[in-house]
Amino acid sequence: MGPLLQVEGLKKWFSINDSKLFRGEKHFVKAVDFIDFSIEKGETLSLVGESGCGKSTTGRAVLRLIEGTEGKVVLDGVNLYSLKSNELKKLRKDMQIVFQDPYASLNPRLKVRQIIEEPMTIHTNLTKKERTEKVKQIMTDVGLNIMYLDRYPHQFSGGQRQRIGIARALAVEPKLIIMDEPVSALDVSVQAQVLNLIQDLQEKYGLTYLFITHNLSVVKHISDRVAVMYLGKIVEIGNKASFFETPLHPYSQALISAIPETNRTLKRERILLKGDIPSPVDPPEGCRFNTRCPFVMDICKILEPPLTLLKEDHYAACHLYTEGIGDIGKL
Amino acid sequence: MKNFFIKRVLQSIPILFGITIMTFFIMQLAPGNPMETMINPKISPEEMRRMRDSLGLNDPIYVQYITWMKEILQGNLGYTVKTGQPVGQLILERLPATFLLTGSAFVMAFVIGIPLGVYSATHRYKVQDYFLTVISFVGISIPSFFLGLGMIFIFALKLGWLPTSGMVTIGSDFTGLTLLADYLSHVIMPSTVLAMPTIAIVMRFTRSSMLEVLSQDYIRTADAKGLSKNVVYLKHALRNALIPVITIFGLSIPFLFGGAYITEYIFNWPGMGSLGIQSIVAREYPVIMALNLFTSILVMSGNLLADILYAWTDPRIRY
Amino acid sequence: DPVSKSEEGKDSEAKSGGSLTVAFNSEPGNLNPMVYATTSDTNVTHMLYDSLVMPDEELKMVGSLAESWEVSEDNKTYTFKLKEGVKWHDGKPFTADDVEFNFTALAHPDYDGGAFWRVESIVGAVEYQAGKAESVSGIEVVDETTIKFTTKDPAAPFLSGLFIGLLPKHTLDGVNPGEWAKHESNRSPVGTGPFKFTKWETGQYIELEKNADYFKGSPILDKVIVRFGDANTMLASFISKDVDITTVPVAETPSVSSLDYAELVTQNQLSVYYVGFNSKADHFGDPLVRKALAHAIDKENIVTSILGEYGAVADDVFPSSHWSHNPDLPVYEFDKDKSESLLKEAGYEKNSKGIYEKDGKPFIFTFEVPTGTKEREQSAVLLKQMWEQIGVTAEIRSLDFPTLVTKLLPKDDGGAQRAVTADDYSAYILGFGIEADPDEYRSYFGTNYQPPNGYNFVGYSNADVDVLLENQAKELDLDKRQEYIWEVGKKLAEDEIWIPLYEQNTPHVVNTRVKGFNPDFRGATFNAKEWSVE
Amino acid sequence: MTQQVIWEQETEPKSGFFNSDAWIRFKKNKLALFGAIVLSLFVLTAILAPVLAPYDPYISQTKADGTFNVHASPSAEYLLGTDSLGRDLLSRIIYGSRVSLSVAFVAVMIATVTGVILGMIAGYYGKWVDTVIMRITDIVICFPVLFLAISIATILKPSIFNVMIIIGLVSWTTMTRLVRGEVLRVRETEYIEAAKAMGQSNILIIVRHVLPNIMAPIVVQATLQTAEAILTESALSFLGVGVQQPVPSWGNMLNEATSIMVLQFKPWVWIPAGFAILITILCINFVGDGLRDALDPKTKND
Amino acid sequence: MENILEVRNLKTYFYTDGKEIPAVDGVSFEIRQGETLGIVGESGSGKSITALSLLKLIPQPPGKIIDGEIIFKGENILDYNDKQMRKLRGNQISMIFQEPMTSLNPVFTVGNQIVEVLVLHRNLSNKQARKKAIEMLELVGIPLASKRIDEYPHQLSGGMRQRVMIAMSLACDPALLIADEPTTALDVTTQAQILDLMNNLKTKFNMSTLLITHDLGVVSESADRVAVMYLGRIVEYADVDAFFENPLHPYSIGLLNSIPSMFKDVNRLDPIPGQVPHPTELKKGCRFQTRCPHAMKICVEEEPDLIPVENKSVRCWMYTNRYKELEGEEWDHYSKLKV
Ligand SMILES: Nc1ncnc2c1ncn2[C@@H]1O[C@H](COP(=O)(O)OP(=O)(O)OP(=O)(O)O)[C@@H](O)[C@H]1O
Ligand SMILES: Nc1ncnc2c1ncn2[C@@H]1O[C@H](COP(=O)(O)OP(=O)(O)OP(=O)(O)O)[C@@H](O)[C@H]1O
Ligand SMILES: [Mg+2]
Ligand SMILES: [Mg+2]
Repeated sequence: MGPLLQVEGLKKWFSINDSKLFRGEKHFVKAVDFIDFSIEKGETLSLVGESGCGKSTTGRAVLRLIEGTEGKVVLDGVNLYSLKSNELKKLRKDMQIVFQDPYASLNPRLKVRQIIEEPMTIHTNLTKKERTEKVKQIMTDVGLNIMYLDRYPHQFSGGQRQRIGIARALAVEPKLIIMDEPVSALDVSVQAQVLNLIQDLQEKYGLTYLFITHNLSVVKHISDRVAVMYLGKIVEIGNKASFFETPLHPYSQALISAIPETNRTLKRERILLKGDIPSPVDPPEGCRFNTRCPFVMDICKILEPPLTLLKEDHYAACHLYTEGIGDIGKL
Repeated sequence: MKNFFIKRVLQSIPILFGITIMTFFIMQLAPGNPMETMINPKISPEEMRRMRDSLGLNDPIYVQYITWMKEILQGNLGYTVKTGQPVGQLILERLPATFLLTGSAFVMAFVIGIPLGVYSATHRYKVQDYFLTVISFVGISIPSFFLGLGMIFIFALKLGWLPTSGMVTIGSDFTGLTLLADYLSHVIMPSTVLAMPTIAIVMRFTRSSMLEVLSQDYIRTADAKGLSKNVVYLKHALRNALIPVITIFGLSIPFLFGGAYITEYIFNWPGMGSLGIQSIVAREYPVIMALNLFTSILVMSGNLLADILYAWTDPRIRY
Repeated sequence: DPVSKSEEGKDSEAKSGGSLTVAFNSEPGNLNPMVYATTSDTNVTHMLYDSLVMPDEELKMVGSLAESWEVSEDNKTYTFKLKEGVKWHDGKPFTADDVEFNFTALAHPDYDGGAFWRVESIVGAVEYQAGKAESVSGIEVVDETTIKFTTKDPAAPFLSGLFIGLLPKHTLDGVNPGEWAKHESNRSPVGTGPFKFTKWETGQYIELEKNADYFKGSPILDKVIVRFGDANTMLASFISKDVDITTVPVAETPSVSSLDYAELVTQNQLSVYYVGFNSKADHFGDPLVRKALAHAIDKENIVTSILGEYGAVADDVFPSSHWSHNPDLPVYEFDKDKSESLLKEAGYEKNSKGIYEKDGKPFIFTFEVPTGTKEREQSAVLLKQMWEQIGVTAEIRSLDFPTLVTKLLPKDDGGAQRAVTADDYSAYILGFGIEADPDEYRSYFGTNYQPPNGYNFVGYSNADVDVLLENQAKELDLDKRQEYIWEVGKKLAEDEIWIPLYEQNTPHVVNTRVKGFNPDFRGATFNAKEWSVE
Repeated sequence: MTQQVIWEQETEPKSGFFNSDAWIRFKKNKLALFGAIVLSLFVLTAILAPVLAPYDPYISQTKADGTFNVHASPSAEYLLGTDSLGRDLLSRIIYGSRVSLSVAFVAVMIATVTGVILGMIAGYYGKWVDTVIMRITDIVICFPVLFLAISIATILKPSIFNVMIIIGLVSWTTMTRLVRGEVLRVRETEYIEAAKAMGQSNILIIVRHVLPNIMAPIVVQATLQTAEAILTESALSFLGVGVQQPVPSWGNMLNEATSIMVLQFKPWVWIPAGFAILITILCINFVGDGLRDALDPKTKND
Repeated sequence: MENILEVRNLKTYFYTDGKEIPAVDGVSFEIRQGETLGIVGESGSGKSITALSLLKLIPQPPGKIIDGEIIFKGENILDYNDKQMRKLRGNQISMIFQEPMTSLNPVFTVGNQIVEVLVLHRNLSNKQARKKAIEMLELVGIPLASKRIDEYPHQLSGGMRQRVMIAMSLACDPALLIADEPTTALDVTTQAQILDLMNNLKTKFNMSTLLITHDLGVVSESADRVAVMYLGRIVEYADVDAFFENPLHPYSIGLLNSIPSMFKDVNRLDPIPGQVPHPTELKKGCRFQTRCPHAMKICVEEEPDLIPVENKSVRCWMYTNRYKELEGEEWDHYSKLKV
């Protein structure tokens, strides 16, 4: 059996309406630009990158919540991009999403019961009673007191709301859950609670996660594999151990080194990147990272490096490792 | 910016078109035509028929519409049915008066409304704020015809401070400053009446916009810089607070023109509003349609102006 | 007596000059008397133009621009001798050519200003209008100061039809009468009248100055300003002394009566307000029913409550101060019992709700009330109450005048006029008046004048009345004509197809500094020449 | 499962309207509360009109001599005097509240329903549907309200019902724009995305998720439009195309007072109607303002 | 080293809905010349209110400084009038806020906003101020400063804006810089840049800094001393090295255990249970009692003082003699909370 999720050549360009009325030029935000990755069943793939690099867009395009411009998303053998909208609706049972903002992602006018029940009413034929039973069970699973069945979201704290969001995602027993920064908005102590929960649920239900975040410590803690995005491209993808031991892409190295650490015994050399992330409307030629890369070479400004398998289950897209150009010995 | 401008103008063409169609439609549905306001036993029905024919009133609607549009596109707004006056001229004669009235009302609305709104916002929870709030609601709540008549009664008849109606003192031969003073004394009451609800709305809007802005982070930044309250309010806050108020610019234009119908009527103001009322009563289609076209163009230019102002005050918007 | 005479003389001498502002409620559409003259137009044009003949206070025609005239034996030919030395405001002389020009134009095929009826009876007018003739053969210029009109048949209203302001040939010569409406002279007129046009500020006022060379003698005032605006506003302007003369709504008269510089002057309008019925509609075909409704009306009370001293009860459809009014007519007293017994006689029974019904149809009808005249609207409300008292329900439907017209003169789908049916309307309230000649009633009551051929929208048909109406139109002898018309009035009252309600006079308020303001049915400004100010 | 600890709130939040946050916030706004109370009184008056009115508002009162008792000044017999046709003004004010309030209410219902439906469609479906609806709205907005109202009034014969329709027809545009804007805002929220992600149908998304969340601005706007509707009705009455005699509405009663004579000599004719309008609109505005604050999620305390 | 700022028993309360919210409730600390004090704590613990109190920028109503002393350079600025305060703000004490996106006025160019402070406090002419502003922008590492000075905030990236904020706050050479979560809204790579910049500038200007953050990593790397706040109180106050070596308060320990570490592999995190209660909910006892694994009866009944333990100060009964006396009398409040 292949991977649970297989994404091939996914691309999402947003066209921006500008006022160049008579010029006929169209401009695009190349939010996601031709990416490939796959997730095995029961695995957690983390997608990291800086703000605006296209993580959320990837997540949404994978679920076809926004239509990808190009590409293929195969979930459990079915290409989502070949389905008609009603077929897709049926398949939504298998894939769910949890959002970053615990305040915005729950309809403030619905009770917790209704929120968690809703996917069931769409996808199952359970009776009202059965549904209520199930809601109670899920609430217990995510650590919510079943006494709160009839409360509204605003009567909960951020952490509890995030639990409700997770419970909603779980309600129809999906195969894949996309977690779009589920803990970024939470305080550290609550974040830890929710991370634990996410892990526990994965064990219990054998869930597969696409975990989107910008927090590398969280990535390190939770994922099996890690993909690093930069300006709409995946620049490095590999299993966690290998990735954190030897990050290959200079960008990944910079990212890791930039995390402030409480462990004061370890003094690290910090790689400070220059400047800011360029605009996705017109990204740099060649390697997209070349404007900020400490190791930039001439070739980087011309040729875009392909994502290459460099170690076992560890790919990177960087000319440093292209034979004859960089120094492969660095590995 | 230029492109934006051109685009907006082009966009308004279908709207204008729609306006002409809608006006025409309404006018066609209205029972009666100008001839019927002239019913007279001495004019035989046969003659009436002839007259209708010669005015094209017996043509199918779409033919009438096309004929009318053709003329409009050639810059000819037609002639009044009953009296044969050129509509374009009629409106042009009325235009300055309406501009004077709505213009002064417009200026009043913003010149009075904005400072009061700012004052109210910066005195939130204080007596002054509550007072202004109630006053502004009263301003919104008074029917304009009533306010108008009341003002005439008090300021013109009882106190004798202001002329009762009209735009100039008839038979006077003022020039220069005295003429200006004469205009002012005539315009002050009608424009106050016309502006009243808008003053109140601008004030309420400025107030809430100001309150919103005052809770923004950059105001805290300005405070943290050690700037005085006045600089914070009038430089940092007001400039931002005015941005949403600009939308009222655009919206208030049809409102003021609509209000002018009644205000002009009450104050015998020789503008387009009183012409409008007369024309509707007399079923003078060409006038009504031309008036409509005119106000619509004004309204749209007003909105365009508001957009431009928007871009001007808000550097985040660049078209 | 000599004292008062000398005083009068002193008055006019000493007070000569000055300017006066008179206000009306609407602005003239144009100042061409040949193009749809409305009251607001004639209020101004009366001061600018003269007509060939004009009515005197008793509505008899007397000469104006005509010095004198003779009627031939067969009552068909009128020879007018014109006044000499009359000049247009621009100095050009007025001649018989001007007269011919005006009346020929009215028959021009393209003319559509609504005054063709004035020349319709002239020989050749119809032919000329149809394009079958080069000129109107019945109009003949004899010499510079003599002109002759020939009618096909003796036509009683013909003379009064000549009461229309005359335009100068030299400004309009060569202009197709169909285009007159658009001609610029409408807004910068030249006439022969007592005042000359000086300026027109749209929406504000029209200014006239005196014509010192006026052939009937120079006016006293130097300047007359005509303003227009809403009645209340104009009243306010009067109070603030910006306006010298204005009409006041009846209800407003108390507000000026206390002013020491105000004087109320009444203008008789020769008009009667009435309720009309669609004789084809349910209930109203039966004269008994109409009479029953008439008996239910307390006209006296309406007049005292609404009009006070500016109104009078009317029992005749002809205005009481006009010679056509017959003082001896059937009168329907206010008598509710009589009403009810008449209804019963007509076959009506009171139903459980206290409303009369016949053949299962309750007596409920829609009462069309045009907006625009406050007193009329108020009367309608009172009428409704009065009819309710006898068990008849009128549902008031307010509508503006043009809309009411679409009901009275209905059109078919193609836009052509058609006959009135039972469904078009039931009853309405309106005012009607004599403008120049009672012949106007023919179109309202003649059987042949039912829509689409006339204004008999009540569908009245009475062979006797038809004959009488046709006869009076041909009768030039006033006494005989009066007899015919009195008979018409009597028949109409017997059938009560219209219920006359009241006559309403227009109050004007006049600043006491104004002397000589004396409006009558001919118009408020008819004697502007005599006005003066202190 | 590891320990999951939830901080237990001591009291269960009470449910029901009078315990809702919105009501608690609303209650605190004294002006709004005052407005709500006065309005309720007015509504009550309207409902109980037949009980409260001392006379039939349609009947001209007569004097002993049988003539109509017109323009009688206030007295023990006629508390607020009589009008130009001798009808009891107090009774007419009371009945007028029925007419004015129901005209305003129905008109606003029409405007609201139209506006909400169009705005929702435009905002939710976007694309050409949006373009078409919004262009039409733009067109209607270009017409000054009164002009449009008078024009339509000439098409439809004046009657209470048509006055409702007219006011409704000229005032839906604001609502449409508002609703569209709100829908666009809500459409972007994550809970709508979540609903889409779970495969919910468009209709149910609109009904369950969009509509309830834009109710607050709709309610506020509708409230404020009610005030406007009362004003528009009175303006139409002034121009003679509003509610027609003999039916009393505050608008046409005030219109009767638009006379120098009445202003000057008979204040009892205009003061009650004028104040009825003024106070109602004032109160509606107070309530609307209060609702705005009470329903605004931004002012929601956490 | 002398104390540039001493805060004694600062209490800032809010009054809303008739309730009293003790947002900052008796906070004391001091900052020495050239030193960085880090304040950490979860959301709602009163960090920002503490910072705003120092500049007397508490929105009033609903807030009010009801007690305490803020001694800046030897003077209690709580006695200052408005005018004196304005002279201080942006000049002696300046502030950087969390959101670089919203903290700059969108309708003025960044140059304009920097020039404004200089003109106000340094009496420079516009021209001189502009020159100085460009210098400042260069100093904070904005390339092409003379061009960027005329740009509007929205034309700059988040990191750039935060640099502008820093340039603006340093323009008048303040004695104390208050930075309220200056990097929280930024990406890690940008955060690293900004922290680096701040560290450099601090040494360069020998400036005292109050650094507010909820990221213990940031404190560890940038502060000299640290104060941990919980519900309006400082619960632990220590030198950074000592703190991270051996945190004492159960809350500090819990915080450190909640953070997934880059250098330790743990299978499960060990979070503090529950969440921060609302400040109005606690009437007596230790504020951390509801989440403390060591809570006892005394914790519920009486609130401990901030007491010196080793080289730190801690607000916890565990480190008192009374606790030792009471040992064994463990209270089961905590177990009650388990679901
Ligand atoms: N609907 C849209 N229209 C146009 N551009 C968009 C749209 N949605 C996202 N973008 C752009 O696409 C790019 C990627 O956005 P995305 O939300 O995927 O980033 P992200 O990695 O999730 O960032 P963050 O960490 O801030 O959530 C950004 O530049 C964003 O501005
Ligand atoms: N304007 C206000 N009105 C009422 N309470 C307020 C107000 N501002 C702050 N508070 C309360 O004061 C307490 C402390 O808030 P503060 O902003 O200092 O927290 P913080 O530690 O800065 O949190 P964060 O990390 O979220 O910025 C909070 O409980 C908050 O509810
Ligand atoms: Mg994202
Ligand atoms: Mg904070």
